[in-house]
Amino acid sequence: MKSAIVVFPGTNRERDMAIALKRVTGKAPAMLWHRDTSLPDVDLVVLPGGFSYGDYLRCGAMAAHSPIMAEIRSFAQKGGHILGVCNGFQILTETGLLPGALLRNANLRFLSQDCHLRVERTDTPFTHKWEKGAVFRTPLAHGDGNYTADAQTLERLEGEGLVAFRYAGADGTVRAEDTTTNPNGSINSIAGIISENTRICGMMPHPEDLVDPLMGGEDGLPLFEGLVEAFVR
Amino acid sequence: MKKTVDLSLAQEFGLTPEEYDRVLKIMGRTPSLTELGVFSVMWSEHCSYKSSRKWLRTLPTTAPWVIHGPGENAGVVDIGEGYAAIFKMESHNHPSFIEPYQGAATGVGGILRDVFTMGARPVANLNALRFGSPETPRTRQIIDGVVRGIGGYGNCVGVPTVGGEINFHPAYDGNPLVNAMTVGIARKDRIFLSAAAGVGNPVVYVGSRTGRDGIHGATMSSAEFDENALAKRPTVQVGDPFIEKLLIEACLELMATDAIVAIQDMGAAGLTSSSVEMAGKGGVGIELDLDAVPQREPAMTAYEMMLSESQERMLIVLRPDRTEIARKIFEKWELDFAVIGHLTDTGHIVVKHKGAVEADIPLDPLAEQAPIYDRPATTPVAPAPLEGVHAPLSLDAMLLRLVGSPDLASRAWVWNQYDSTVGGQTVRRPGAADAAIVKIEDTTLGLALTTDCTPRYCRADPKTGGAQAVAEAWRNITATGARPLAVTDNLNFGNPEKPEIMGQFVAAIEGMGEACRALDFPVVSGNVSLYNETRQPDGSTMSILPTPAIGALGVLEDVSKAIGLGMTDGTAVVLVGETRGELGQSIWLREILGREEGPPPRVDLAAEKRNGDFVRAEILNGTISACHDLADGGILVGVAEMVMASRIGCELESPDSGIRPEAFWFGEDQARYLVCVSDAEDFCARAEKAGVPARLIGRAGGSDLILPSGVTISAARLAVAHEAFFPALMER
Amino acid sequence: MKVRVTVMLKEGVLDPQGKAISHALQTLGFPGVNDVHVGKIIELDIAGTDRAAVQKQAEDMARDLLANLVIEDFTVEVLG
Amino acid sequence: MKVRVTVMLKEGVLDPQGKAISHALQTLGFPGVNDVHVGKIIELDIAGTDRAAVQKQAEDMARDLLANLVIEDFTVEVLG
Ligand SMILES: Nc1ncnc2c1ncn2[C@@H]1O[C@H](COP(=O)(O)OP(=O)(O)O)[C@@H](O)[C@H]1O
Ligand SMILES: [Mg+2]
Repeated sequence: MKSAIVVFPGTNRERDMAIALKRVTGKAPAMLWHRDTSLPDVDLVVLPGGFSYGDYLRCGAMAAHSPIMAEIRSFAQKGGHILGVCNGFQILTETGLLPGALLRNANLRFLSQDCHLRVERTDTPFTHKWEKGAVFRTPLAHGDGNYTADAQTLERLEGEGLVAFRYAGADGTVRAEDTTTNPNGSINSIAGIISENTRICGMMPHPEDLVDPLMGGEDGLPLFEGLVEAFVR
Repeated sequence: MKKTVDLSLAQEFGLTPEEYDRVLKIMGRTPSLTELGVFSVMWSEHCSYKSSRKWLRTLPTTAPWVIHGPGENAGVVDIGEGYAAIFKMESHNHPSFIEPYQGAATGVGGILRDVFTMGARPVANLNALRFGSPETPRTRQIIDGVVRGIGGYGNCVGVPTVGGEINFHPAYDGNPLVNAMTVGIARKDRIFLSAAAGVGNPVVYVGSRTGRDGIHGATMSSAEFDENALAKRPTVQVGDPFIEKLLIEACLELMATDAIVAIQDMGAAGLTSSSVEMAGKGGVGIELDLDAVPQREPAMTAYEMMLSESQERMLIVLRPDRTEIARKIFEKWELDFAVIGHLTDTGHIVVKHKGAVEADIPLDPLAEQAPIYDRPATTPVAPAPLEGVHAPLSLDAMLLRLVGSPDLASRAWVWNQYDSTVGGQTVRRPGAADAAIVKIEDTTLGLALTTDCTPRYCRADPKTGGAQAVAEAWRNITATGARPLAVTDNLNFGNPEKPEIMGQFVAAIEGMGEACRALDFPVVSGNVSLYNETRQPDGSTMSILPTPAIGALGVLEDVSKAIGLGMTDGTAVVLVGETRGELGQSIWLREILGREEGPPPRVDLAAEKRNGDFVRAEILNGTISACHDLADGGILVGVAEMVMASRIGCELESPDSGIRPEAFWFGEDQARYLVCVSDAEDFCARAEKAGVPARLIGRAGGSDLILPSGVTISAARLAVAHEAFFPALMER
Repeated sequence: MKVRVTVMLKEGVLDPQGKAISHALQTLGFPGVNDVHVGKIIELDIAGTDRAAVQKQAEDMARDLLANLVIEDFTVEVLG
Repeated sequence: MKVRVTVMLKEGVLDPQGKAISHALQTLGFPGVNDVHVGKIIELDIAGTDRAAVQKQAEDMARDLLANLVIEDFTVEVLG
């Protein structure tokens, strides 16, 4: 799998992501600059976490207008695979590549803790290493992760099975009203979604920060291993 | 503002009549307003260390692994494999009282700059916080703002906040303490210093523009607080962590070239202290053209620019033929870059603005004739022995009360607002071990990091308290398996012009120095914050508890050997170290009996070293699976913390120690650890051989803490008591 | 010309900040406060003299960047 | 009565948001934009019929909670 990571001014989890990608591919991903106007030949583009442009105005709003996003849009149109994590997810919604928006966490505080995700769909390049309904642990770290969408969009997401991950208890129960299992207040406990063609995935938590037993576990690894398998070529 | 320079203006600026006299002698004339400003900030307590320097010099600062001790922007130690760790702690106490969010945020920003200015990529932040009584609404506001501010800045710049400490005491009601620590990593042959060199070399300004922020911040932070403090609000600085993040990346990119001769952050007293210190240290002169300074506000005067404390700025002396390379890097990161002067051979700082010379000061006398005071100090009175102590409640009731008390309750509410995993190198997050563990990318090395101080001990007996703070930091690092290397400190005290406060200061340093020497644990950087007092409405002043906060760093050659503090199932729990049952100044005494009395626990540095070296060796040999050092709350609280961290229970044995139960279980004797081992007999035999007291006290297993009496408390129940305090206080 | 763009959350979008302020006002002893909404104001100086053109330009900026129309509405006032 | 409280940073206080937005607008192809300032708007419904009393109450709220007077100024408009 050939991968690339986009760095915006204020991005700060590009190194974490590079470590995770290198771990499964054996090679360092290409690092792209927000002002680049072309993409290298890659299978996967990752928009990593951080505070692009300080997250001033709205998280991801200014990064969504970076020169490189025009390239990423056409990469998406050509069926390219894109993973947006945390700030990357916010950027994907701001560009309209994924629907909905991310509001301030319901408790109005930055949250940095482990959470559990239930895998809702397993026929995608991002999730096929898990069993449907599997639950895994992953860190999250964000101030604006409260996913929302209008009723129509929500209906479509749920109806077409575009919810990839939901916040859950360790036992897999999903309770949207309960902050111990749905920490940021996301609607329907939505933690990650995918595009209709299943090639664009956005999620708030950070599986890339849990890919090494030294750091407390490898629970996030299946996502990256799954991607590599999807691209054997 | 009044513009005539005279004694009364000098006094307004914080200079004494004698100091102003000295200014007149050095200048041979009445100084200009800008010159007076330069003298007043350079001679402020904050920049000149005039009350503390004599005593700071007594601290041990060398060891074979120390690369740079005090005197640089931060301390530098060799951690092996060609790497150096660079670290320092700094206070932002007064700003955090006035505007908690921005005060704390800019505190984090400032200490980050001190570290990356030396060439290090920051890899961890910690903080040491002291707040007033939790009951007052103002305390809650301050906690809320400080925690948001530390998170707001650290999370955005992408440096994980991995540790810290928090205490509450009414003595901090009008004067909270916010001490922030940053640790960075550099190749040890790529360290950047601040001494300027090369007459004619360009002096370059990078980062954010200069506004009228925090003018006279340095002199304000050295002034006692009174009820007018809130009127001084316009001096508050606002931080921009986004710009800081760009500045880190741009500086590190520039540091990978050979363009830099010297570099220094603009901290307190901004352009003044950075230019004066860089030129002074290099023994050269410096000429600044303020017209070239990037400015945020119109019509700024020379005085305002020289004293502004606008954040996120750096001063760099470049090789002249590398100026364009440097400019390109800062343009890429969209930061301001301006050549604002050059080095000269005059030995003077000359400041020009709009064609006029606004300041022309000889640097040597400015530094060499800076006031140094040997202030009168009274020896602290030894506390009376503790008497008349009895336990009013059952052991389990006292334990539940203690684990939920403000100083011992879970801090998860706080650290869950700090990004502790960004960077992907955090091996032990807050709460998982006695020191945080951060791996050094691309190596097997790990750093162990902690901050410690027990102010109630320091008030009762400053010397013992100073030693205890160092010993506890050393013990916390040891408990993870790491080798303690060096210390940074943040000495927070009251008004040094009062002999009893100066006495606390002198005694605390004496204790720290003894401990550092005995433990081979030199001080490589630090910060002093004095005048931490609040004038009360009735005219009296209230001083904070003497708080010499210690930040410490240790190293693990193989980070995979680091252990945490959670109980490991099926192991024997062994107590290492001697227990006499010292309840003086204990948390138990304060929380259960409402008394703050007696002497603090004795600090036996030889025992500390012996016990710690033994425990560390055992950890590295793989015979210890979990370890927790004993401090606040003593043995029973220590056991409960291990149980809560793992949700694995422990069945305790009856001590048969000849010590009263409350003293045995809650005494705060030093130099002790609880360890989980698979073979207690073997372990205790090895301990005995090493001259280290060790005894089996229980077995880990199940999910309940079982007291010797048979009373059972589930891990879950302990956790509920432990975790309630902060949410109940802050989310009401 | 000076322009003020006001951005508010759309009707029906959860406004946790508004809720928190409303709660805090109650506990501070300000009863009788209802329906708190929090929004953003962005004041800009736009080069130009033609009011309508400036208005149009500000609306474009709001649509493109200043507001997220999925969750927010905006209004533009040219202050002159 | 409907009340609008507008909170802006004081003159001279660094406005990181405004700076970043102004910068973004330039690169987005909106030249000629200067001096961007970002503030907060809080709309409330306050029980009462006496305009002056409501105004006064809103000012108290702004001072106590809505604005941080250390770095911010506020204005209150009673919209009726
Ligand atoms: N309490 C202390 N112990 C040891 N060194 C100290 C102490 N206080 C200050 N220093 C050292 O003095 C120097 C100046 O410190 P400081 O004025 O805080 O630096 P900065 O200009 O970066 O703010 C630094 O090298 C610092 O490490
Ligand atoms: Mg410095």
